[in-house]
Amino acid sequence: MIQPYADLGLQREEYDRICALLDRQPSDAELAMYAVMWSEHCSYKSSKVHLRQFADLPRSEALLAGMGENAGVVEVGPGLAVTFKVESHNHPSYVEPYQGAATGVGGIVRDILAMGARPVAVLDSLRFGAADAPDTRRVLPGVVAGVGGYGNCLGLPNIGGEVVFDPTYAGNPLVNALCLGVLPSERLQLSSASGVGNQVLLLGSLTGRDGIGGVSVLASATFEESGGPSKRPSVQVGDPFTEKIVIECCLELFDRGLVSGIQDLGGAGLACGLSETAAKGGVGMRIDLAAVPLREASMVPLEILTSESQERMLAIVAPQDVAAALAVAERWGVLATVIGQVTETGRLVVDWRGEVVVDVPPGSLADDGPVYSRPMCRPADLDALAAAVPAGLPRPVTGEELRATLVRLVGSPNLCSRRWVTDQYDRYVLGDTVLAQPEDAGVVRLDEKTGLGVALALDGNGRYTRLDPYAGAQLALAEAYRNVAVVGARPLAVTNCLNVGSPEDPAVMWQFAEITRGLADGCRALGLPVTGGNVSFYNSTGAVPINPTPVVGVLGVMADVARRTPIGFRHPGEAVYLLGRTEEEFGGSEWAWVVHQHLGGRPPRVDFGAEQRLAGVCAQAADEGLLGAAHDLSDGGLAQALVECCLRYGVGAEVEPDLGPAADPFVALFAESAARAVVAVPPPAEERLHVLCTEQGVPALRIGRTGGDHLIVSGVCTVPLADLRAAHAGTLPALFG
Amino acid sequence: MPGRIGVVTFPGSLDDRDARRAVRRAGGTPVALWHAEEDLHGVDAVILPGGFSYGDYLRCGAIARFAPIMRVVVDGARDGLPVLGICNGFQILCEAHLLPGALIRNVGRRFGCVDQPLIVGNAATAWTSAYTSGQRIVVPLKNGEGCYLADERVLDELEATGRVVARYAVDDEHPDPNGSARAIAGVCNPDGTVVGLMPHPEHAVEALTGPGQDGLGFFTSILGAVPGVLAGR
Amino acid sequence: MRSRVDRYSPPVVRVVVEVMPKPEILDPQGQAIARALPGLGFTGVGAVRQGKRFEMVIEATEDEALRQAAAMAETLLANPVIEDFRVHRQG
Amino acid sequence: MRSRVDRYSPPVVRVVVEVMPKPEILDPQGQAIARALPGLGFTGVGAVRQGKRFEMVIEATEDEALRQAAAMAETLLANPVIEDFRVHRQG
Ligand SMILES: Nc1ncnc2c1ncn2[C@@H]1O[C@H](COP(=O)(O)OP(=O)(O)O)[C@@H](O)[C@H]1O
Ligand SMILES: [Mg+2]
Repeated sequence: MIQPYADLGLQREEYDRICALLDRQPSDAELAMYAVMWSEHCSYKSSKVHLRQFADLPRSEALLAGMGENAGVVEVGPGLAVTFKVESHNHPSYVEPYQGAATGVGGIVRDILAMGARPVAVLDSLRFGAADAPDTRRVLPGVVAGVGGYGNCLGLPNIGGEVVFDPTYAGNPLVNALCLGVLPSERLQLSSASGVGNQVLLLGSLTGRDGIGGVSVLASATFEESGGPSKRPSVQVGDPFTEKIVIECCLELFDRGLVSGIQDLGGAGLACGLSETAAKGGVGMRIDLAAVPLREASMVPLEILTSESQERMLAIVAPQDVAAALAVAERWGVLATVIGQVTETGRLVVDWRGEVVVDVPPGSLADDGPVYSRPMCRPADLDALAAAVPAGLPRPVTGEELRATLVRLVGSPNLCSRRWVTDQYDRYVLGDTVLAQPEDAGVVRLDEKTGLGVALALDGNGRYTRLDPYAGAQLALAEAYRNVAVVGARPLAVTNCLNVGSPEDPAVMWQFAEITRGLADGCRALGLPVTGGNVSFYNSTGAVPINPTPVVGVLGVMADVARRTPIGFRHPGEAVYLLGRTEEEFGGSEWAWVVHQHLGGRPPRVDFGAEQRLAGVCAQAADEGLLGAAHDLSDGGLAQALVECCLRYGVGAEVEPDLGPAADPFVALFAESAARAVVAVPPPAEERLHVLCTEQGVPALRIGRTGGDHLIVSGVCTVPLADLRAAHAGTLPALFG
Repeated sequence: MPGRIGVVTFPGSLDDRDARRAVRRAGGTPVALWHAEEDLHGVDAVILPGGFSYGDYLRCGAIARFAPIMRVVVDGARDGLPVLGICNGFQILCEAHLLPGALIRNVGRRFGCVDQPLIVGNAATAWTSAYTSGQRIVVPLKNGEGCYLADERVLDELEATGRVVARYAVDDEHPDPNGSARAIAGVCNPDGTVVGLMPHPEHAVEALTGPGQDGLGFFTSILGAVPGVLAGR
Repeated sequence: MRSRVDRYSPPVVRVVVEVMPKPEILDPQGQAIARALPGLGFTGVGAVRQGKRFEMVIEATEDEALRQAAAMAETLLANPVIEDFRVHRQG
Repeated sequence: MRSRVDRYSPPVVRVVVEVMPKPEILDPQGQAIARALPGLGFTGVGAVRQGKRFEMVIEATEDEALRQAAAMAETLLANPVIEDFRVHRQG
């Protein structure tokens, strides 16, 4: 019999390998499991060879668990660790924005839970087509409501993220969600099954026909005989309430030492959970599939095995602990069922109503998937793009032109206030949020007594990465790093989500290789480990791949969160300094895009040494309590940063546009050079700041003073804060209601 | 003996830990109460915290209202036990008919999280004595279903008898957050012992993590009102 | 659950409970829909009200099932302060 | 609004749109209710599903009103990815 391997997304060679591994034709259920486990999504078959660079980075002592686990774990204080990871849910969010985004949050939260951590915060990085495109009006409100609906209902403060508009994402929005968790170091859980005779427990929702998309070919083949339904929903509906009680239940199981291994069930469902836990533990498992509680009784084995029903966890429990574990689940109202046990056979055997439907070595599913070195080729248009430098674009010259440009940029979709979005997110719940939107990084207190806490930022820039993927990835890293540094934290670890087009397109594959190389080199330069991440391929609008978009998350530690530096000017009379060097850098800039719809040239230069020195000054200055405010410079340059500092608390500023080498006020205001920040300093602390900057070799320029209710660029323009506020605040409400 | 204030945890309660912290910061002793137990553990007052009990799936508070603990909370409240319902807790109190009216979806039909200025309407309740009537305070407001409704007769009566505990201060910078009738943010029973409040004072008890400390007064008020504390002073 | 019900077939009734906001009560969702309709080319639509519909399967005789459903509606499914309800057999 | 419609009485039809989650789609709300019922003394209730009910008044002939309502359901009232709908005259 010919099996429909191609309809399942398997290549002929892959199918032959399965037959060889088993020494026979696979059963339907086995074939379905291989198809999902060897898919790009689960096996990372196209990306593996590139991602190795991250694993090869020097490991830091603080790293308790690195790549390969559900999420990396870093120790941040004696006996206290955090775990964090970012993941994409792009395609589901296009099909059904609310549920796609909601289940994206749900999925990453379970990854964090699986490490033994209590989830304590989320961030979300969102990208949509043009702000005024009709489809954006369909997608954005749903995505935002979904991120909020799920996170709010779980009681997780949302402490940061991004909202970016660009036509490149019109048919393919990006929804990347990050979750942060905290755990006592000794509670760290691993996703491996061990202990022959230990019981396999399924916790959480009923298993339904969710997300079995691809393998439904097999299911419908089976169904045609029985006359059952053949159309399968590919959309999953989130149930945050169930996730909330599953979280509380699992945390109690961990605290009482009742589980020896735990794994979340997400992509590829039980197929993935069972084979990975068994393979990691080097053990076998015998599963009675009929014990799995179902939403629809007519489901067949391959559907049960590959169902991606949300809000489920798999726990390995010693026989003597099963009763206690079930009692904990009952107390929280969580459905819990023993579905099998760990065996010494080394094989994953699945029974279904007296019949063996699966009998395979678990490692063949989890580890022996194909690995490809896909062909790569530098995109043909890259030289032309690089040659189209922005130098020739008409620039604002007069004071009035500069004022108009400033106001226009402040109100442009990528630079305007995000409050329409962020007001839909609870930032207060749990009572430990020290900084959240619109600050540069989210800051969460972990220890009320000592004030120990962490800072997190999530950044990316698809335009920079389009122009130069290597530099673009590094700029994303540099920006997230800088955002964490300016609040006063010491950067400690990196996570990332790499969103690109199809790996079968050599040009995309080249971009991907450059991105990973750039990120790995950047992390090496900064001395930071990559603790985990996610790859999302096949992102395109029509036939055109999206601008390659690495989204990078950086986590930093603060010994005392009370010393954080916020972005807003709070007091008049403080000196305003610009730290870092400004160059005439406009390639991929917001100005070129907004004013000229231009994308070309080179992105800003990356200098990790300069980033480190700037970070050193910010951290030291925060420790010494020198700064009234600090804000990093990124999209929109100095002008945008100053506006944000002024609008935060309604305190204006007067600044000199003459920044030495960048004497042109246009360059001074709008260039997007990296490794820069503005800070406000009370006069008595100025001298000390100078000393710090000199010691570290960070250029520091006193550019003005805070105060008043205008932003004044001396000799150029004077803009009332009220005008800036109107421009800044009005854009998203006008677009989205 | 500092006042012992019970905080109920329902499945899906989210701000229970924060309410306990607020009690502690105000100088009281928080006592965790479990929804499935019909036992108040001798507490002096009870807080029903914010969150999404049972996912708020049917109607906010509709399922939590039937939790075993609510039997003793309702009986206690009828006998003078002070009860504060915050957000979801307010919704539960309305569903349980301890307070009049209902909370429906915000007129803007979106969840909103803002630092909300309020005007204290009645500083004589068990939970607001630390304030003065007419005082303006800023407290986080975060909900999707915070639009307070009751029929006109009930509203008139609430106003006439001073049972509007707090109102949203609406001005140019602070638009109406949810469309509540007569900008009502909180109401109380005739004795002023049972208070329902949509905003979250427990998130305004320290400057580091809230918009300020304006919310602390709700917790110091009750500690001043309960017999345990009075006896101790 | 459903299949168990189907398989052993004790008396089983499919019941519908409809819950609507009382006419005098503000209905922000219905209003928002009414406001959105003209923009989508639907004119001539007057008031829109949004309520809830529950479908359930009850193991009981029809009378008993309807009685039970009404009791559920009264205590749980509807809030009498703001909503009215109606119970009927499905079909 | 309604009164205006009544007063000048052009052809006016009361239409109902019922929107229910597709049978194979998870319905957390229905589930939560089903789980709560036994605690309230309602046993013997199998599956519960929660959907929406819209009542509206349309100025048109009956056929035209039903056609319009179906179009509204498709574009605005229901989410065809996860929900089914049914349109009928009220009464
Ligand atoms: N989708 C979102 N979710 C949560 N916070 C967001 C989101 N988008 C933007 N923010 C927050 O809004 C603020 C401004 O965003 P942005 O200008 O992109 O910051 P930056 O340029 O410093 O990275 C930041 O605090 C950011 O974390
Ligand atoms: Mg920033």
